[in-house]
Amino acid sequence: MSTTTSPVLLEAQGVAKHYGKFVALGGVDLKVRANTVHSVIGPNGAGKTTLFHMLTGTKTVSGGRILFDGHDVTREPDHRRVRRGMARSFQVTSLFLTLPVRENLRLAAQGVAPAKALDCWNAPTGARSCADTVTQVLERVGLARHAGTPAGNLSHGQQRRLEVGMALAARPKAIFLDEPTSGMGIDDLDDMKRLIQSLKHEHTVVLIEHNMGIVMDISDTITVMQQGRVLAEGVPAEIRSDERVRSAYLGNMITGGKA
Amino acid sequence: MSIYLLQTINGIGIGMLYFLLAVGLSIVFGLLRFVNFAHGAFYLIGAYFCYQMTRWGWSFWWTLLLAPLAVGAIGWATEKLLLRHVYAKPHEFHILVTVGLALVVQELVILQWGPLGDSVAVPDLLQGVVMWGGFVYPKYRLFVIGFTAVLAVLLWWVLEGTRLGSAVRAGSESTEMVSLLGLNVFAIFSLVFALGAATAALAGVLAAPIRGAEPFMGIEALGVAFVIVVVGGLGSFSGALVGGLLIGIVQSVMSTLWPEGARLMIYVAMAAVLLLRPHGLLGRKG
Amino acid sequence: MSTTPLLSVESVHAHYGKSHVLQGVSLQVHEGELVTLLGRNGAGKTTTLKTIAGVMAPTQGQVRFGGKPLQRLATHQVAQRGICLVPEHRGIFKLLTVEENLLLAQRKKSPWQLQDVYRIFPRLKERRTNGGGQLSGGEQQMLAIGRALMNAPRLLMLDEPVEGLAPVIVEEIVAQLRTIKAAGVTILLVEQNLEVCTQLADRHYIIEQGLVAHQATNAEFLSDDAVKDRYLGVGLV
Amino acid sequence: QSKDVIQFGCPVPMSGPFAANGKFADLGMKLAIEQYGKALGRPLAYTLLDTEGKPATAVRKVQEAAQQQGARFFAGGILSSEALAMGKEAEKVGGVFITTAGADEITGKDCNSATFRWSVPTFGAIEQTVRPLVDAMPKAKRWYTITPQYVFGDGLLSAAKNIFKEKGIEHVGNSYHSLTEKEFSGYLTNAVAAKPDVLLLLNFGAQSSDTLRQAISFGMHKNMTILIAWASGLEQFESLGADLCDGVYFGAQYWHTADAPLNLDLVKRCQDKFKANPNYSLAGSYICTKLLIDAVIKAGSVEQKAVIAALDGMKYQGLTGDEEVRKADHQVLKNYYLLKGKAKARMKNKDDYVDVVSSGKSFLPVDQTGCKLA
Amino acid sequence: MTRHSHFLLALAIVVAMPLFMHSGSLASEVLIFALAAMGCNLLLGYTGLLSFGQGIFFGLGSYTIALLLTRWPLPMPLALLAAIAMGAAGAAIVGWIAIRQRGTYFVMLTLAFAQMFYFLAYSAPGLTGGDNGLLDIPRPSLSIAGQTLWPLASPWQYYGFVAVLFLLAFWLLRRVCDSVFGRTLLAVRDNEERAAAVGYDLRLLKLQAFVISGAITGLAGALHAMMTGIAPLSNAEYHTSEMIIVMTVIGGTGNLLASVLGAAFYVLLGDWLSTLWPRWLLLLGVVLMVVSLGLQRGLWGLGESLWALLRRKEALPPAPAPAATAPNANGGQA
Ligand SMILES: Nc1ncnc2c1ncn2[C@@H]1O[C@H](COP(=O)(O)OP(=O)(O)OP(=O)(O)O)[C@@H](O)[C@H]1O
Ligand SMILES: Nc1ncnc2c1ncn2[C@@H]1O[C@H](COP(=O)(O)OP(=O)(O)OP(=O)(O)O)[C@@H](O)[C@H]1O
Ligand SMILES: [Mg+2]
Ligand SMILES: [Mg+2]
Repeated sequence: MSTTTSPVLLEAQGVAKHYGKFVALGGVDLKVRANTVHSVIGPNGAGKTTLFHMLTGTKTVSGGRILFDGHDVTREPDHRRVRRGMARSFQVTSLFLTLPVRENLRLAAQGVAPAKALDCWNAPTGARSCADTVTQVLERVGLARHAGTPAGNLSHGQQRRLEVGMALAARPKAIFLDEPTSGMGIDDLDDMKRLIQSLKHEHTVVLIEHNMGIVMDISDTITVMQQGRVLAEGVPAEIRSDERVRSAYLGNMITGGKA
Repeated sequence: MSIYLLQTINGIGIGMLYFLLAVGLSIVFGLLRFVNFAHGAFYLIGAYFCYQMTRWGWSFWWTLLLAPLAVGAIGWATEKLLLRHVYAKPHEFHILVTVGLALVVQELVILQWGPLGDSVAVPDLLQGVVMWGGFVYPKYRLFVIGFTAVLAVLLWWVLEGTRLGSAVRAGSESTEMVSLLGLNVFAIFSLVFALGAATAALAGVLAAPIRGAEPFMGIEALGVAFVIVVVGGLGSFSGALVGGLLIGIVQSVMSTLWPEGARLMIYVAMAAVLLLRPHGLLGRKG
Repeated sequence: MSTTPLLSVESVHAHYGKSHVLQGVSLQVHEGELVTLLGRNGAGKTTTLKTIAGVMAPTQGQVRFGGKPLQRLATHQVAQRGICLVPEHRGIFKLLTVEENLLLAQRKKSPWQLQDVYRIFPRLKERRTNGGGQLSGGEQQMLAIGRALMNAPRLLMLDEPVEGLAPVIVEEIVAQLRTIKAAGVTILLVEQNLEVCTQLADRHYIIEQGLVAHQATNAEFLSDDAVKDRYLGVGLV
Repeated sequence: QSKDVIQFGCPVPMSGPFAANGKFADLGMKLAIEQYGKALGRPLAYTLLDTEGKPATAVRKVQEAAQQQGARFFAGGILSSEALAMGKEAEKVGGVFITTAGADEITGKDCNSATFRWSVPTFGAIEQTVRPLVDAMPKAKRWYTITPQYVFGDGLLSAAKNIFKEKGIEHVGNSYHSLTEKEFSGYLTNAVAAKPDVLLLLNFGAQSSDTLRQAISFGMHKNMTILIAWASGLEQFESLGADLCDGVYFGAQYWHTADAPLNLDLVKRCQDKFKANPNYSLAGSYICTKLLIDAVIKAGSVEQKAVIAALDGMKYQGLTGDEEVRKADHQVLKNYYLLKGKAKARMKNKDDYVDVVSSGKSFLPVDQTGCKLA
Repeated sequence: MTRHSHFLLALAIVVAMPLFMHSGSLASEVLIFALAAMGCNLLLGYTGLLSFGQGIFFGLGSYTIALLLTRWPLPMPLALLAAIAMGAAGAAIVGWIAIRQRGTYFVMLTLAFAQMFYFLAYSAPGLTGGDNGLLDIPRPSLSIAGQTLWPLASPWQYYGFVAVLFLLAFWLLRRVCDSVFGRTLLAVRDNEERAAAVGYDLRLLKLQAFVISGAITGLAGALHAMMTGIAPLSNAEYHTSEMIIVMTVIGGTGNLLASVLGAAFYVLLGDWLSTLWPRWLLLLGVVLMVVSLGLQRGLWGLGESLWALLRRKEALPPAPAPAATAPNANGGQA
């Protein structure tokens, strides 16, 4: 794999987050190379989601720097970072519940050029409807049949897929997926795995996931976090055999997948 | 004594009454997540019950006990008959129904007692003033401060120290989850709403000897109560206390500093607090 | 098993507005059993649990608990009879601290008290004064289960309890569910993680488009790849 | 309704904080209309228009009544703002409007040909209350005022200040407050600290009642004299109760014991019909309506111009004795009363709250009112 | 229903009102408050912002036109434009600060601003006339180069003028609501966190919604001032904001025509009830409670359900609720 050769797209330097006295992130360094799948794993509460919040700008950092695509984005709000090519999915499903699936995706696609959203004259038709992107994403996440259904009426699993679709629709350089498979049916896991794997041709994927079956199979690099710090980093094989990771996180791998 | 010290003491007196007026609004908000525009109406009924009962020759002290109980019962019934059916609807509907309720109560009061206001005598025991140096202060207002303080402690214990309190806050987030734990969330709602109404009525009873009973006192009281609740933090018990005292003192001190602007300053204070501390002085996030 | 089942769902139908989601689901759970409910996304698993818990009213059919019908009971009344649901979105109270969340569910007669929950989930003890809204996803899941235990359930219904949990915690929870089961609590489990299911369950129901399409004991299920493939799409390559 | 009817309008607040005034004003107009029944051989009728105390609503309702019912004669307008606005509108729709509101602009800088005013302006109210009191209490040299901050309050205040200056009285302080204020303890604390001999309240209605109530709870009636310059009379005493009124001075536009033939007649009619004495709102509305009807009869026409001409300079036996409509500014010249509350024990009947201390007429000369009628 | 049919319905209402109503002022008031309610709806129904500040913009509009037509005389159309601009500017300021807050705090903050504006207006009598308000606002005819195009003196003439402006505003607002912007607002209403995460600058979007809403409310305020000839302090009262919100909610949110319906219902009902009984507010209160208890989506929702029922029974000609309410509410007194 070209893992070690491709350029670094995203770099975090000593990123920290404090909630009052509580240190959620205690200085995390991370380098994500372009067109790879970079997984972040770790026990519950290790700070993975918090790290995502920092990287995508959902919340502000308490310390450290974030470089994306050659720019220092540490102080930029989330909507700016979207324009630079970041998109994310949420661990806790977050959709436009009363709007149809198609409209959810259109809005996500349109978010890359948010200035257009201030257009109060033209209806979102023709070129403004992002129809191609939306149709593609609908196919990709398997919701074509539900394109007209309000997102709030989808089942949990369907909502999870839409959640991933929302990130895809922005056609980002880097896509951040926070537990995309949680709540997905067993039959969908393989689909999702294939989907994520295929993403790295066009995007860079940063993935949080507890399903080792997926993580171990598709990751180019894995970063293991514990208590707000990086515990280990390496290729899947290294991580699996790391004793510290095993005791802190993997256990006996009853869910360890087939890999 | 300096005039500002006098005004501060007076401000505390006003503030305690304000606290009582606002605390019910605050807990009801904390529970139902909606702004109860009918809160002033309960204050209004409280004052008129006090007027009516004292006119029947009952002692003020009985009134102080019975009027809040009666209004609490009305609040309880209102919640069951009316508000329960709009919980599931958006905020606008909550406002609509309570605005309607406030109108109905106000007009019923006019029908029953006429559009003119009426006075309520200060109970004999508390007539007259206390003098400190050059400062006079009505005994009755002192009593209000003391009484409200005791009540505040009591309420604080009920709301923060008991399981009822957690159930109330939990219910404000998800009624479904609370009932999944086997608690009758609707009974809790009724109870708390009744409590809110009763505190408002109590404020009405206490205010009646100071301000009389008058059909439009509810609207004015509501405006003040909103400000206090917002300044203190929505749903926060101690916030209502701090907010009430702050607004009372601001109002009182401003009546010396810049009397014309006393009212304006209340709202300026509120906007300032909201900009600096978006969730109010003691409000919780969420 | 000829005794009356603890829980019996009798051809229950349920609707969301016009969409007919449950089309006659029937199932039984006996005292002390651990039964799973499997099925693809949108099959109606969650809806079934909701109908049992009284969150949704069935449009047809009925649910019996301990032989008595639960019809027209409010959710809290159902809960008071000993049915406790841990919903898929966990339902943590954000404004309450971890400990307040637990205490709210506390019942005096429950064999699981605060200290027991903290023993099972030490992480919760560490974060006991934190607001529920500040917990990580996994911590919330632990809290939800702990809270349910303090509610002294006779029937514990878990909707995807290990979703989003670290493998070590999953192991932990599996172990704990075993203990809970051993303590005599009947469990109805909805879970996508087959490994977890097969480790724990006595029996399985597979639900498809609002109907029970298949049922099997654990042993039967384990040996029947065709069923797994057909209903769950487990590509057993 | 037949074209024949002469339509009157009674635009008053029936809802909102001034609903009480509206309620009695309605009775007053009804009494007058029923008493006459017909004018110029045509039946009289009136419509009650609820202004809700809002000028915009008042104007719209006047427009509507004029358009739909052909109403041309309006008596009402309790609040200054609504009265001013309706005066303008009445002129536009070709009608005539008489009011009892407090704003001096009605017969001052905003006067117009179609608008008349029965109530005594602020100047006269102060002249007939502050001056007699100053004369009666030469030792009371320190006065404190509490004033609502708007034109009406300022009118009263400046008239009072003139007298203070003239009589060498020390004005030891003034507290302005807004029109929505209910809590006066702060202002009263100021007042107590200034140690005045007289507390002069220049607010009116519920606000003056609240101020008085709170002043008495501060024990102020014990060590100073309290004067409410613009009280509403009977209705206010009823709402305050005799205990609070005892020893307090009030200025009033009308008092039902006034010894004037028309008043005796009105009192009798009210007693017959409502078993009650007329209060200011009722009496004001009655006399305004009566003036309009009399003018219509005198003019022999319902034309705006003719009726105005008939009213101009009209002299008549009014509720307060001899009254006159001053042609130059359309102000009615009438008495204003200084009343003093008495102890409950001394009350001879349930409405006998006060003794009349004095009464008289004081009006600014026309050239000082600012009114220029075309 | 398509966007054209909505516009046609609005047109039908405008044309129908003179046929059923006796008072041009009342009819004008309906349209004027319909404008204000539509402005409110853009915030409430499309953006999810319950603004108690609408009275500010209404008041600003009326003060502006009053000053520009009396003190610093300007041609009327220009003065109207200025009132719109003032409404927009006021909304920009209030919005800029208020949109930092969400939910109930937002409601409360706008309420605080409304009260502040009231007291400011109250204590600046030099500019606003204080409690008396500004009087003697003329209603000059619409003229170009001395040539009178459209006299506005009589109530019905004025109604025509208001109606044209109303239709124009309705058409423009519909465009706004159907535009990319309007659709994005719906997303903001649904889920702010996600909207920000997919790239939208919430502040900018909300601010723009506020400004549009303020402009249209300012227009309504100006038209109202011209109608009554006064710009009273009570226009700036909290009560005005409350009334605008009540109209919007009664009508139904998320649909402009519903606001027209709500305004018509509220204005006509109030006008009618107030002739029935002095304690008519009691009846109004009952109506408000019934609407909030019984109607999920306001009167518009009710109308839609009835319409669906009718359509199922037989293909009747369109008789939707708005046109039907107007004559009824008024007919009682005529
Ligand atoms: N707003 C907050 N205030 C205080 N503590 C917080 C807050 N948000 C998160 N935390 C704490 O920070 C820690 C890290 O949380 P985070 O959500 O990043 O975990 P995670 O690694 O994503 O876990 P999981 O796998 O369970 O989702 C947790 O212990 C959580 O309780
Ligand atoms: N609130 C709702 N309104 C309308 N339809 C709904 C709603 N919730 C669920 N549905 C529909 O009902 C069906 C069953 O949903 P349910 O949540 O029971 O599925 P599930 O088996 O739990 O799926 P998952 O594994 O994805 O959680 C789905 O097709 C879903 O689209
Ligand atoms: Mg996480
Ligand atoms: Mg489910």
